[in-house]
Parts: sequence; C-alpha cells; structure tokens
Amino acid sequence: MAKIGVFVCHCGENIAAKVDCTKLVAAMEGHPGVAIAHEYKYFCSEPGQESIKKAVAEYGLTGVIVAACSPRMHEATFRTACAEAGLNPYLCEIANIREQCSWVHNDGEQATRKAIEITRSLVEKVKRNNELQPIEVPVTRRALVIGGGIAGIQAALDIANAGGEVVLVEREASLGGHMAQLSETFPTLDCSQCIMTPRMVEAARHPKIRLLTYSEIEKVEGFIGNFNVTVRQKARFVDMNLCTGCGECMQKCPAKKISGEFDCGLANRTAIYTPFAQAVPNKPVIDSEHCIFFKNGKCKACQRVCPTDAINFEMEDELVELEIGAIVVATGFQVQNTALYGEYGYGRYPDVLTGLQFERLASASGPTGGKITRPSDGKEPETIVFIQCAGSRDPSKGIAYCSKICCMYTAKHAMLYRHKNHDGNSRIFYMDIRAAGKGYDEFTRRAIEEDGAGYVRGRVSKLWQENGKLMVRGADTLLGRPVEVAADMVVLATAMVPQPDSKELGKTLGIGYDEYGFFNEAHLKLRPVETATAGIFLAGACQSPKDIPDSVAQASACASKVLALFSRDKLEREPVIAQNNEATCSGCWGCVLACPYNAIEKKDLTDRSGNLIRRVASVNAGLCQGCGTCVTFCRSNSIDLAGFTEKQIFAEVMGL
Amino acid sequence: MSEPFEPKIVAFVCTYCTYAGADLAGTSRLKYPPNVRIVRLPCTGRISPMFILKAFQKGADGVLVSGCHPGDCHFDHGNYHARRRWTAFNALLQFTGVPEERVKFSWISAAEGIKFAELIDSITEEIRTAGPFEQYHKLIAETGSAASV
Amino acid sequence: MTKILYSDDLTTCFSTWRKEGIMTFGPVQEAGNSGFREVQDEKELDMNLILTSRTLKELFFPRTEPMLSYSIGKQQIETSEFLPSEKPCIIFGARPCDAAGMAMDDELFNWDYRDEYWFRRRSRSVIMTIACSTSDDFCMCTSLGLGPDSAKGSDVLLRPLASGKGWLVEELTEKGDKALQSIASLLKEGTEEAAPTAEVPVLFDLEACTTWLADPENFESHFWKEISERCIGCGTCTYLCPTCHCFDIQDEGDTYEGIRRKNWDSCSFQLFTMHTSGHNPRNTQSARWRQRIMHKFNYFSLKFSVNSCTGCGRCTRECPVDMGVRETLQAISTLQK
Amino acid sequence: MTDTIIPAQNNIYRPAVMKIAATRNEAPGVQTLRLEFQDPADQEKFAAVYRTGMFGLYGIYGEGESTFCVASPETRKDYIECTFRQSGRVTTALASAEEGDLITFRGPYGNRFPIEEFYGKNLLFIAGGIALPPTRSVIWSCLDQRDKFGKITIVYGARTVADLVYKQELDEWAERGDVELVLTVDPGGESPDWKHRVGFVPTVLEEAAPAPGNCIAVLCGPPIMIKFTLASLKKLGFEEANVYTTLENRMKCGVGKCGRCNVGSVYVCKEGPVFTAEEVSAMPAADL
Amino acid sequence: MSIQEQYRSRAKELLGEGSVKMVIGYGVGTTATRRRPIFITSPDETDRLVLDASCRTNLAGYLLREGLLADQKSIAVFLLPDGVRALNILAAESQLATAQIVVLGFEIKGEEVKPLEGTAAGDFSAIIAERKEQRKAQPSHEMAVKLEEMTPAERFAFWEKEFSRCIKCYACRAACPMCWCRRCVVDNNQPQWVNTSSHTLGNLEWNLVRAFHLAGRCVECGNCSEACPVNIPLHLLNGRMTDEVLTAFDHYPGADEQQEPVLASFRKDDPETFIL
Repeated sequence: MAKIGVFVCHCGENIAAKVDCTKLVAAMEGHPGVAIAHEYKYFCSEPGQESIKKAVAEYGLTGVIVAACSPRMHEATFRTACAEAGLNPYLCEIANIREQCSWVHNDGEQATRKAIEITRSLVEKVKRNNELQPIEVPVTRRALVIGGGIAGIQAALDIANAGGEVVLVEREASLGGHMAQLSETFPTLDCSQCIMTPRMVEAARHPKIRLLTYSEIEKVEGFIGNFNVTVRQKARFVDMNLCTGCGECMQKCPAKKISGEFDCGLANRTAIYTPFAQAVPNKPVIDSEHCIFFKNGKCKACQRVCPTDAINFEMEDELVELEIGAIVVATGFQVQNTALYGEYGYGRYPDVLTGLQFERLASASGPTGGKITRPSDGKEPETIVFIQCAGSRDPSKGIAYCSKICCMYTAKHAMLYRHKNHDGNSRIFYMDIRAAGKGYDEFTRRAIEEDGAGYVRGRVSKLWQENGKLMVRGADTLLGRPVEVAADMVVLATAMVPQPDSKELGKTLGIGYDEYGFFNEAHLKLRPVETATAGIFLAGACQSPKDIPDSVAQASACASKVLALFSRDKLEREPVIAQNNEATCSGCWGCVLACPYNAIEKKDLTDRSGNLIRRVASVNAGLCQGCGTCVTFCRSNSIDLAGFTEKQIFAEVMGL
Repeated sequence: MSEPFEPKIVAFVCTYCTYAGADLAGTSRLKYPPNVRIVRLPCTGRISPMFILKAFQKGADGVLVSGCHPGDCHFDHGNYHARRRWTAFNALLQFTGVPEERVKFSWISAAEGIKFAELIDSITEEIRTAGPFEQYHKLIAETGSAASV
Repeated sequence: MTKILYSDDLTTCFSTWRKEGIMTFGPVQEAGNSGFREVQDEKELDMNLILTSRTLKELFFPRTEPMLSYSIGKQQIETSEFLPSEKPCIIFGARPCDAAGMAMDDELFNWDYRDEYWFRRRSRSVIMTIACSTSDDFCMCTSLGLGPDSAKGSDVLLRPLASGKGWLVEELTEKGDKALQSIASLLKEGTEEAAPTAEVPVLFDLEACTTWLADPENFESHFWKEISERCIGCGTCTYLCPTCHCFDIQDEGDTYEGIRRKNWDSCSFQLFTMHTSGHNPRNTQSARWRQRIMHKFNYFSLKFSVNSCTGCGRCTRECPVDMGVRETLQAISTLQK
Repeated sequence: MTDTIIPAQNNIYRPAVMKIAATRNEAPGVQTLRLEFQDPADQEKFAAVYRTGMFGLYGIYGEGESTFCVASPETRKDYIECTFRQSGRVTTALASAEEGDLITFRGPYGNRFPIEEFYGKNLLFIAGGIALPPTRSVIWSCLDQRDKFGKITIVYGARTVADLVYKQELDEWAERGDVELVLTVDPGGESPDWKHRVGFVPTVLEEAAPAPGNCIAVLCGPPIMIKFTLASLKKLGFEEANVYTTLENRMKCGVGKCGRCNVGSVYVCKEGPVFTAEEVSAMPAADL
Repeated sequence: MSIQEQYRSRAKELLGEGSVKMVIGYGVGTTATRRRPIFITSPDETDRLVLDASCRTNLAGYLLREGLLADQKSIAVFLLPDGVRALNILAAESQLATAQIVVLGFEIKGEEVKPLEGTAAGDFSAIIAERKEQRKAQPSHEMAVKLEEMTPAERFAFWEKEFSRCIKCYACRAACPMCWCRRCVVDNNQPQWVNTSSHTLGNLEWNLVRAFHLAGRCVECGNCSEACPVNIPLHLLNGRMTDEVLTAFDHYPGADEQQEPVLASFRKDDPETFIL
C-alpha cells in the first residue's frame, strides 16, 4: 500500500474558520495508505513548503495530497515543492477545500464532512497516480502578434529587437490602431501621431518583422512552440510590389462620399484609399463594397491612372500558412455603440460626439486640421458638455466595468478645448474622477484649476435641442439640485468594449473570454499576460480597458514572456496525454475521428519478419493536448489518459 | 425523529469551465448546499457514462455532469462529443427508469459562478424533494445476498 | 401398496412445510423464462414445464454468490463469511436429469477439499423429483444412461398418476423420508397406476463415444474444428448445464469494503484460461469446445467414475447456433462405426 | 431471504492474513515479499502442511487473488517468501504494497518435490528468468541439508543481467564452494562488467554437460525454454522420469473446483504443480 | 428454379470459379425449423445450403473470425438487409474491407424469401435507404410504448425484473456482429468498471453499457435477443438507442460504409434540450 502524506492548509482563517482541520487530519490519519497527515497555517508559504519537502523525505512518501485552495491556484507550487523533495510532481494532487468547500458553506460540520470526503477520494486517486515525465517539444522561434495598434507594435518591436522573428498581423489596411487616431495624449499632452508614427515605420522596416496588413486570422492549430496558423490576406486589389503610394488613384476615384472610418465618420474617403495620410504601409486598398467597378462592373478609373499598373481587380484573398512558436493577442477595443443611450441623442444630433470623434476634431491631422468646430454648422462651440461613464459602470445597460481611460481623456478634452478656444466653457458630468496613475491626478487638477473644466457630479438624465442649443439636464448631486446647461456640443465618454468578433477569435485561438468578450488572463494577479492556453499571451485593451502606458507595459511583458520561451531549444509540456494499449486496440479509428488535434495516428503492428498483423491507434505525444475525448469513445478501454487514468478516476469515485 | 434526508450528489466537471466556475462561486463567497462532491476532469470529453453508474453504485442520489458551453471548449470540441454521448446515454437512462432529476447535464462557464451556485441549490432541492434513490440503493444492498436457497 | 400425494393436497402440503420453517422451492415461469426459486405456495409453481429453462444447480451453486465480506482499515483487515444457514429446504418438482446433475457435482465439490457453500446447501435440501411423462425433441437422458424416472440425486421421486391428479411417492433417502414425515397425513395409500414415463429415444452410443474420446490420438483430430466451427463462444451451454460448475472468484466493492464473490464462469470463454503473460492453453474455440466435451465424458469420469452429462438437452435447446453435446456425440458415435 | 452469517471452521475460500515483513526489488517489474502470518494458528497450520513445491494464492482484498509458488523452502517455515512479476490486477496491487501492509494468503496447496527421493543423488537445477523462485525453494531445501546430496549444479539464465532475480543469493551460492553455479544471459543481454556466460540456457547447459547418472534435474522456465532444454537434457542422456518441472496454469480456487487449470484430466492445482517430464509428456500437448 | 436453388448454384459458381474461398450460409438444424450457420469451402457441398424463412440469424459476425480474411481472399455470405448494414459498419469501423466480401443478399417478407440484387455491400444502398425511411415511420414496439407511458419508477421496476434474470453468459455479446472488441470493457479489470457478477446491479450495468456501446451501431438484427437464454428484451434497449440517434442525429446505423460513428462525430447544432 501506498504511503501518502496529507497536508491540510488552514489558509489563515479562510479554511480553518469553517473546516475543522484537526478533525480532517485525524480522519486522514486513520485512512489506509495514509502515512502522515499534518496541518499548518499556510502550506504555500516557504516554511509550509519546506515542511512538505521534509515529510516527503522523512517518511518516504509515495504520494502527496495538499488539502488547500483550488488546484488552479497552487497545484504548480506544490508539485514543484514535491519535485524538489525528489517526489515525481505528478504524485501530488490538490484537494480543493477552500473555493469549493470552506468558502461556499456556512455549516462548519457539513463543510468538515465534505472536506474529509473530498480529501479521501483524492487520496484514493493519488494512490493510483503514476510517475510522469514532462514531454519535450521543439520551439519555433517565431511569434505571431495579432493587432497592429500600439500594444501589438510594442510587443513586435521588443521581440524583434531581441532577435526573435515576428509576424505582425493587422486587419486594417494600416498599422496604427486607435492610438493613431488620437490627438494629444494624457498626461503629457504629447502629440499621439508624433510618438506613434515612428514606431509604425520602425515596425514595418524591421528586418525581423513580417508585416501582414489587411489580414485576419483564419485558423490556429497546434500548441505552444508549435502552432500552425493560417492567415487570410484579404485582397487589396493593389499590387503592393508595384504600387509606389503616389496617391494618383485616390484623386481620381469617383466614389468619394464614403464615410471615413479613421475619422469616425467626420470626413469622407474614396473607395480606393489609405486610412490616413501617415498610413503604414502607405499604399491604398480598394474597398470592394463601395467601389463602383465592383458594384456596376464599370469604372476602373484608378487602373487607368495608375502609373505602375498596380491595380488588379482579379486579386483574391490569399491564405498564408505560418509556423509559429508563440502568439501575442493585441486586438484592442472598440468604442461602445452609443445607440444604447437614446437619451443622449447620439446620431440624432450631429453635435453629440463620442470621445473618439472629439479626438479627431482636436487632431492636427483630423478633418478640421485641429480646429474644434461643430459638425452641424462648422461654428466653434462656446460651451461643451462632457458626459462621463456613457455606458461604463452601468449594469442596467450591461456594462458593469469602468472603462478606465475616460476620466483622463475627458479632462484632456476639456483642456484641449480651452487651449484652442480660450473662452470656451466646459462642463463635465461625472460619477467619480478616477485619476490613479503617474501624473494623472495632477493632470485633472490642472484641467480644473488652470483650464476651467467645470466638473458637475451627477448623471445626465435628458438631452434635447432647443434654439440651436443642446440642452443638457442633469443633477448636481453635490449640491443636491438639478442642473440644466445649454451646450453647443456634447461629448460622450463612451465605454470601451471588446472588438465585436473577439469571441470568435477566442474560439479560433482556443482562449477564454469573459461575458463581454475581453480575453481571460491565466491569473489576474500572478499571470496577467498569459492565457490558460500555453504560448498565447495578451497585450492591451483586448484583455480589459487600458490606457497607453498600461498597454505598452503589458506588451513588453508579453514580449519578455515570448522571449523567455524562445530562449529555450525545447519546451517541457505537461505529460497529461493519451496512451494506447496496443494489445487491446481493435483499430476502429473512432478515437482518430474524435480527436480535436489530429493527434492519433494509425500504426502498423508487424511480426518479426515485417508482415502486417494489424493496425492500431498510436498517440502523437507532441500533438495530444490531453482532453481525453478519445478515452471516453474507446469502447474497449484501450486508450487512457495519463494523469486522469481510468484507474485513477475509478478510485476517486469509489473513494467518495 | 429521523435526520432530514441529505442527498449525495456527485458532479463530474471539466477543469477549464465548470470547475473554474465553481472556484469563482467560492471566490465570490456564494453559498450553496454542501451535498455536492466534485470530480475534476480535463474536459467533458473525458466524462464517461461509466462514471455516472459508479457514482450511483457509491450511493449517489444524483449526478451532475457539466462543462463548457458549446463553442467554448478549451479543447475545441470535446464538449460537442460529450453532448452526443449524453444525448444517447440520457435517453438510455430515462428508458430504463432512472428518473430525470437524478442525472443533470449543464453548461457552466468559468464566469458563471452564480449559475453554478444556483444550479447546485436547485438540483439539491429537487433531489431532496425526490428523496433517496431507493430503487438503486436496493440493487446495491442486494449484492450482499445470494439469490438462491 | 404405494403412497400417493394428490395435487389437491399440495396447498396444505406447502403450508405445512412452511409452518415448520422449511423453505419451499419449485419451478416457476416468468417472462417466458423458467427456473427454480423460493415459492410461498404451490400456486406459484408451473407444473406443466417439461424442463425449466434454467437448471436446478442455481439453488446450490448460485450464479453469483457472496463468499466473504471484507473491510480494510489502517493496518487491519476484517473478514466475515457468508455461509448458507442450516434452514431446511424442500425443492418440489425437479426433473430427474437436473437432480442427477446435483449428484454428479457433489463429487466435485466434496472432492478432497469440501466446498462449504455447496455442501451446506445440499445438506439442508430435499429434492423431490417428478418423473417425466413427456419429453421434447432435445431430451436425451436415455442416451446418457439415465431416464425419465431416474432416481439419481433425488431424495423423493414422484411419479405422475395416469389420472393426472397426483403422484406416486417414493422416498429414496433418509432426508427425503424426513421431509415426507411432516406431511405423512397427506400421503394416501392407493393403487392408482402411474402414467407411463416419457419415451426418450437413444440418440448415440455413449460407450462408443467415451472410447473414442479416451483415445489420445483423437485429441488433435480435425473433428473438433469441424464440429465447433460455428461456435460463437457464448457461455449459454455451460450456464444452462446442470453440471457445469466452473467459477470465478471476484472482489467487488469500493475502496474500503467489499465482497468476495463466487461467480459462474465458463470454459467457453477465451479469457477463462488466459495467463497474464498472454499465453492461453486453450486458445481456440475448438479447443474450448473439446475441453467441454472431454471434461464431461472423459476427465470427470476418470476422476469420479461418472460422466458429467445428464442428457437434459439444454445445451442444444438453447444454443444460438444450434450446437450442443447431442450433435457432437452423435457425430462421434457415427465416426466410431 | 438472506443467509445468516455463520463462521465455518474449514471454509476453503477464507484466506489467512499476512503482514509484509520485507519487500525486495529483484529485477524490473519483479518483486519479492517476505510474509508473516498474523494469527499463530495459521502459522501452525502452514508449518504442518507446507512442503517445497507447493503454491499459494496471494491476495489483496478488493483486487483478488493471484497464484504463485512459495519461494521459501520447507526448511524455513516461519515465514513465506514469494516472488512475482507485476502483470495483472493483483500483482500490480501487490507490487505497490509496502512493508507493514497486510495481504491475504490461501494455501499451501498442491503437491511437492519428493526431496527424500533425491537423497544421495546429484542435483541439477535449471531455471530461466522469473522461474527461479520455484527452483530456489528446492535449492534451499537441499542446501539446508547439504550433506544428504551429491554434487549440486545450478544453471540459471535470464534475458538480460537486470532480469536475473535473487542476485544476492546468486552471489552467496557462487561463494559457497559446494555448488556449481552457471549463470548466463541471452546474447545482447550482457552488461559491460558481466563475467559469466552469454547464450541461451539449452546451449549453456549442453556446454556444461552435467552427467546424467544418479542425477535429478529440476527444470523451471517459460514453456519455450522448457521445450528446448528438455531436448538438451535428453541429448545429455537424462531420462524424463528424472526431470522435474512445475506447471504454472491459471487458477482461481486452488483446490480443484473452478475448472481452469486442468491439462487433460490433470488438475494442476491438486495433482501438480510439480510433475516429472514424463508426466508432462503424457498430457495433451495442445492444452499446455 | 426456387430461390434456394438459385442461391445454391450461385454459391457453387463462386466456389467453382475460385472467386471466393468460402460461403457462409445456412444449413439444416437439429429440428425441422432450426437453421444453423454452415461454412462451405467446396462447390460439391453447396447443396447443404438452405434458404427459407427460418434463415434469420445475422451471419456478418463470422466474417471477423480471427485470421479468416487475413489472406485477402474473398468470402461470400448470406445476408439479410440488416446483415448488409452490419457489413457496412464493420467496414466503416475498419474491421474488414467490403471488397473481400461477396454478398448473397436476400430478404424475408412474411414467409416468403426474396432475392436481392447485387453482390457488393454498396449495391444495396437503395434498399437500405428505403429501410431508413421505414424505420423512421415504424411505430415503436408495443412494449416500448408501454414503457414510455410508465412512470420512471415503474420502468425501473420493469427493467430490474428483466435484468435480475441475466446470468452474465454474454451470449448477447457473442451473438452480436458489432461486439468485436479485442477486449470487451467488462473484461478490463483495471479498473473493473462493470461489475462482473450477475446480481441485478451488475446486470444493469452490463446491459446499459452494452446498449450504449451499440448506440448508432446496432442494426437491430435480433441476434442478441434470440441468443439470450433468459429472454431479456434486449431489442427494446437497442431499439430505443436507434430511435434516439435517428431522431437526434438523423443517423441510421450502417447506411453506408463511409458512415462516421455517431458518437465519434458531431454537429455544432446537435440538439441539446436536456442540458441546463
């Protein structure tokens, strides 16, 4: 019989307050196969881990159960401790008596009984655990960065500058993302384009970076160090090799009234276009949805004027296959659809803008050349009302989170407005001012004290047009009275939301996402840039609302994770993989069909003289991810899953 | 007076979604009845019908099988396979008279701590109302006697 | 002058026995399938069956039987035994072929080491056999040296009256005699005639067969493959045989406690003799069929001077592919001539 | 209708409980357990019955029982040693048992080596791989009364050096001086520091060429080795009647009831497991 | 010429010209109405073949006899349409190659035996498609309807009684052309998922597992119910599984030899009404 050590963690009071740990220890001590049972305040602490290691050596333990928090917290910690004590780490299992016991039950007695049963059944499981050896897989030293905004560019440059190869995929025609749209950035008020464009150029010219713009991720297979990624390069209808970026075609394009995405609808563009003047690459694409030729079969004006014959209407989407070792997801965010707030009149009143539109107005490269004027009549607004939390922090509208950047950019907007229009009035309706960050609070203070930003604490309840003015009614909750402001322009600090297709991308990548569609990190505090899928990392606002400094910091963190991965020739992978018993396999190939990873191959069994006896399934350890779907399909119980074998689970259930 | 009936419920869950959801219920300090024992598997694809039968043999009054929502499987499509198996096995169980309330299937994501807690609440209550799975318990008891002279 | 038990008195007869604390058993038909089980009164019995689908052996050698229960603690093992009580039993309405099978298996189970489970059940039971006045296409007791009124293995033999109203009663053993004493008042003296016994044709020459089987030359004869080519290796013939006695010992339970059981097993099964090394002495279905025939008509008689086939015919009657002892012995018998 | 539980004095299926006094890894997947009876009555019964050659059913409740020989000799009856290869459910469980654990034992069953008949004769022991344990029981029975026998030769071979079992005892025998020990491994199975023979047992045996006169051979090994070694023994002039071997058939009951182990009419559990080569020759070869 | 004669001469021809090495068919049995499987290897023996309305056993399972097809030579086999479906599944699950099998197809309508056109498994797709539609339209077995109307407790009691008779002879498995696992799950003792004892609990487990393993694979040939010596209505269990895969997944077992196993494949929009 085994010699199992059971270590019951109090987790301070977290467990001990509900579960009678001493009783649990006593119950385990009397269990067949348990050599020792100990309790301690924090087994995850250094002395706690040391005591486990000591016990492993002293009692010659053949298995360890740590009854503590969720294995998702500290399984790795305790397995490493066991390994350091010379016990194969896979002979250690975690009994979850915190998240799934002490924290969720009120009755101590029942919680204790449950803790005993949970621990006992895992003791039975661990008795059947086998020593497993990590699987070594080679690493392809090439990273895929999805998204060419500031986060993606930062990650790509950091990796490339350290010598790693990068494929940078951007779905728009140019790099830049949202940062390229901004005017000046808080809290330093440096010009966004001035700091962004050089980085875009650097990325495009970097010998280690392969840029795929106007491209999207089609398929991702494989696993850490060994992904096979298919990228769809959308047809640009402009030959990138021939085009010189002279812009002649855009001049001649007759389809001129297309609402420009880059300027958030504040200006128009042509059907053949570059998103903005500083685009990288600075070569146009044809928007086949609006192109007259694609609609009517006639026109080809661009083709006629192109000096290098770069226009090709026959062009088709191309699929690019990539071998990738690690993936950085930096797909950014979108601004929330303001239709959600009918009461704010967005769309109805042309002078109700989103924060991003205001950025374009304030931008020197924007449609007004940086002059803040009303879209309706081109007049300079005398009074602007800013409404914060337009969407954020409003569970009734489905967004409970704070978009994090709005407080800052609204303060910035008020400032920019005053800098450009010294007599302008700004009134800001807010819930709280959240200005935590280096120089942030000072920044908002400056807006109030130096630039006359008029903060009104309260929500806006109604907005209507009256005598050419936008009437804004809200409440000043500090003064406890209603406020009505006649404004010339209203700017909504709309919520930051995930990209509309983020969930699909999550499925393609096999990474988790939350209810909104922001991608899930492996651990909010301790593994904030990793995902639960090894080899895939998160940078920027695709994980949660972020400002530029945070996005850049996270991008660099991703780069360091990727580079750490690339610093090794081989990777060790969890040996939780399927294994086939060839003696009992009948070769029906149900497992082959069921496997999501094509990890099961057909293998010939031959006699000594090489004659085929029969064919059996054989698991490719490199490809298998350990889901166990094949095991359940296998009628003869031939395939089994290491770490979760039939014997282990049988014992676990029968030990309940 | 005898003790009130406390059902024994065994839950087979995937580690990526429902197990994480159950953890979330814990970190959110939600409360639910202590009748459920969770067996963690890598994926719903790994959950064999045999597990359910063995849970009953161990005296379970109810069994819950739960994993990621369709499309959310960490292993891409383990849960689609699982769903087919459950469809067939569930039909079989019902046909052989295992009452519907004894075996439940659900999708609970890592974000659905509340759903987990509420589900455990409701199935515990349902089984508490239905009472012990006497018919199965009788079969277990019979294994200790010989069907003969 | 002979004793007669009238059918009309059966009700009293059963109630008398049960009042005395005797468990009563008999042939019962359920869902188109019949076998022996405990009955409260005679109304549950089906007296029209030529032969039950399942055999009498189930009562002495149940298809699954708890032998021991164990519980495993830390540094201790507790074992307790399930052993049949000594409560007396009367089995009413067995057939001669089945009863004879019990006598044959007595040899085996009491050989040298006594199997307490079998022995206790046998010791406490009285088999009251009814001679057969009808038979079917598969009956072949006469070919095996037995007959529709053989007394072998029975404690009491009941011969149906020609009138169909009861049975002539012959006590054969002390146990049988004792069982009859408690219903002595119901046994009427009379001169009624017994119905003629069934006419069961002799299908093969048993001696010729056993001679052929005893010849080592024939062990590897092609005959075995040919006769058993269609055998699908199901255990039906062995499980429905009154004398087949092979069994398995299995532990069942959870981690902490469980039951060690004796379960029927069959020499027809491929895994029956398989070594863990993978080597299997009887690796083909024909070798397994040969084992079954050899065991019944050669090995068993070498050990116990009696064959272990009673000619009940169930193996042929129930075989899904129409095989059986009958076809094989008929074929051997033809070979010999 | 549940049967009441009445303890029987002589329930042949009720095992005795034994404690593991020591475990020893012999070779990859091969282990030896030294067992001691927990109940003195069981020990007494064992001591009264046990003779070299007999086997037992070793069990772990919940897993079942497995049959193998008693590898300790009749001259040392205060414990039982058994050696087994981990292969099935029971042996896997036994292999993971630790010193101090309790297991069960039924037996000893079967016949024995007629050691008295070997008095005064030369003895030749031949074993292959994991079949040394039954031979070892006879070897120690004889070595413990060394003066009653003539020359003793042991030929033992395994696939590889690692597969040799009882390595300590092999050294002990080699050093005794009153035993001729011939060790061999199959070609390719030798290690760099291997100082003994390389070759298959029958070949090595023929080279060693023990004299058949007044000699008893005890031969245990896998079926294929037995077949070829018997041929070699015949070539050397041994008569089948003077060659003893053991059969290792699958068993469940051990007492002649369950119907598994018979070869022809011979019940290995009751009439065996010890047979002369002559007796084995009389059995139907196809059933072996 | 009677159909029996036609098929005898067909068999004679096949064996005579050497295009098959064996014909698996039916021969006379112990009694007038019994038929037994026979294996004919010589053209001279073909008159032992019988073909009449008593020939109901599905012979497809014999094709998987160890080594039988190893020499790549062809074998002819008498098959009812369900037998051809079984053949399709065996091919779909890579247990044999249909190219090696010559089908002697026939069907039984009432007491009449009718020949079926075709020799290769694929030749019978039309009749199989027709059967699928029939199966869809076919009213459930009378007992199945009764069972569905019962309360779960009554259904449980019904099956408890039926399963209590099971003697674990595994004749159902041995007779089933789909039970060809090299090792049956019940014979895996590490771990012993299915209790091997024939107490009702063990019997319930065995019969549920078998029905589940046959879900989408059972061709409803009736071999198991026929073989069961204790008359357990196994066809009801298997029929229920067939109903389920047919309605939920539009899967008719053995429709063709490319058919994917229903439980190793999926559609994203598979129904899931019962999942919370």
